[in-house]
Amino acid sequence: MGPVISVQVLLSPEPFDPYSLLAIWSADHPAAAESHFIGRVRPVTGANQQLDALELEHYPGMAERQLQQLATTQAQHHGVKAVLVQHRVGLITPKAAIVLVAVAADRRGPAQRCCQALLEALKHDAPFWKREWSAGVGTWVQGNTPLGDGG
Amino acid sequence: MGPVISVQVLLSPEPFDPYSLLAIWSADHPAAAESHFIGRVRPVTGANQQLDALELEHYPGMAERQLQQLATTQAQHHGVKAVLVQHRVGLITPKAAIVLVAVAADRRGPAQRCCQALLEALKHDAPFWKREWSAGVGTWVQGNTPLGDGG
Amino acid sequence: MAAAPIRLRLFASLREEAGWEQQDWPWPDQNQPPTPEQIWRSLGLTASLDDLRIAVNFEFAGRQQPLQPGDELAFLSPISGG
Amino acid sequence: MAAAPIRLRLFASLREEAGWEQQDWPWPDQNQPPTPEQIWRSLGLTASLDDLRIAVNFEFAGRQQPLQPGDELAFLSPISGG
Repeated sequence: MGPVISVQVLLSPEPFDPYSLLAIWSADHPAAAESHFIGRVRPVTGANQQLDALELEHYPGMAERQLQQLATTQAQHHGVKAVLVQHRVGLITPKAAIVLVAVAADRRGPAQRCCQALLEALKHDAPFWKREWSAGVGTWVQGNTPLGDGG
Repeated sequence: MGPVISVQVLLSPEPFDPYSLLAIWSADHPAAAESHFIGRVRPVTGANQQLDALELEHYPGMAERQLQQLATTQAQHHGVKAVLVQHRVGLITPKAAIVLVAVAADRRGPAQRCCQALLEALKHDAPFWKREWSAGVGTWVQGNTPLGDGG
Repeated sequence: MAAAPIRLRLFASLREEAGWEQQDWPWPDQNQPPTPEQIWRSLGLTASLDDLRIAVNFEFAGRQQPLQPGDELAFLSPISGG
Repeated sequence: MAAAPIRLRLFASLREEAGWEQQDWPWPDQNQPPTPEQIWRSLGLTASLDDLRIAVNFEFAGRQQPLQPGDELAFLSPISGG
């Protein structure tokens, strides 16, 4: 048996404050290295129109289960101590947080790599679908935004 | 001229709360992607003795300047919108935060890569020296902890 | 006693194109258990199964996975989470 | 009027080995400006310059960089920040 890993996953239709969640979680899982990611709703659509709201549909039952499995798999693979995932569902206003991923580990490398890999995993393998609402019209988003090339 | 990048760097002998700093900083720099790293004092020394405190010596004048330069260089290179670095100096108790790096960007890739690269840069190119205090004896740390291999 | 039907589910754009969200697919009178691919074909929807993913009882599954009575079978359009 | 001396600085383990933190190195009476390497040799410390980094006026510099009167020159043992 490997060491006990804390995996905490929550889906919520309510807005959440990433920083107070992180403060509470971190107090329960003190570690030398913490890596976080927060994704927020862009104020414009993919077609560069003003966004009124983002709707996030999920497959109830499967989404929670997949998040838990993906988080556990990545935590074990990278040998980290604790993982936190908080994910919004339903209607989300621009600039609000959609997703928070946090990883606590003994070393910075595993913390960072696990956080990054888990974010990619949940973007591709957890059953969520985004619809952008703009001027009263809803448009389903086809796949994910690219990682971005930087520079 | 490139876009305006916000670079905020602070050295402080006082303890800091990463989460309240992040909350304030984020409100000033809303972005679709935020990546953070927090490094904390390990409760044991490199020789696996109980650690009483970590002392962090710096080169005043050069340390601030180097952090600012490293943060600006990485921010420009990765095309991000804002960077925050908070770094402790002086005597630090176990589990307290030593360093906070936060990056806000339009896309998750640049945010994550910039956060990671800046952390490595400041670990290797900013004039800080660590001394571990254990049972009344201070031992200078030779170089940095490894990134860690994960798994 | 008849075997329990298969519960079919659709989401997001796929649900809207099909015009339904869930339906029960009666357990067939055949020797081999049905597969997701067989059921997809019988639905007559326009999307290609190549562009979709399949979940059986809340887990990803292959298009040839033999189904059991009472299974929940979902066809998932490309995911855009996080 | 004599040229301003060079301000030398040491930190951490290097400071403790040398037994001093800073000193002024008088501007020499020579044709060529002194270099960090020349000054390091004159200090007679045991550490090898290969293991150290050099900063001139708060910026990293090479061991052959010509110095100016009044420069601040620091020899830095390996960094362990963050």
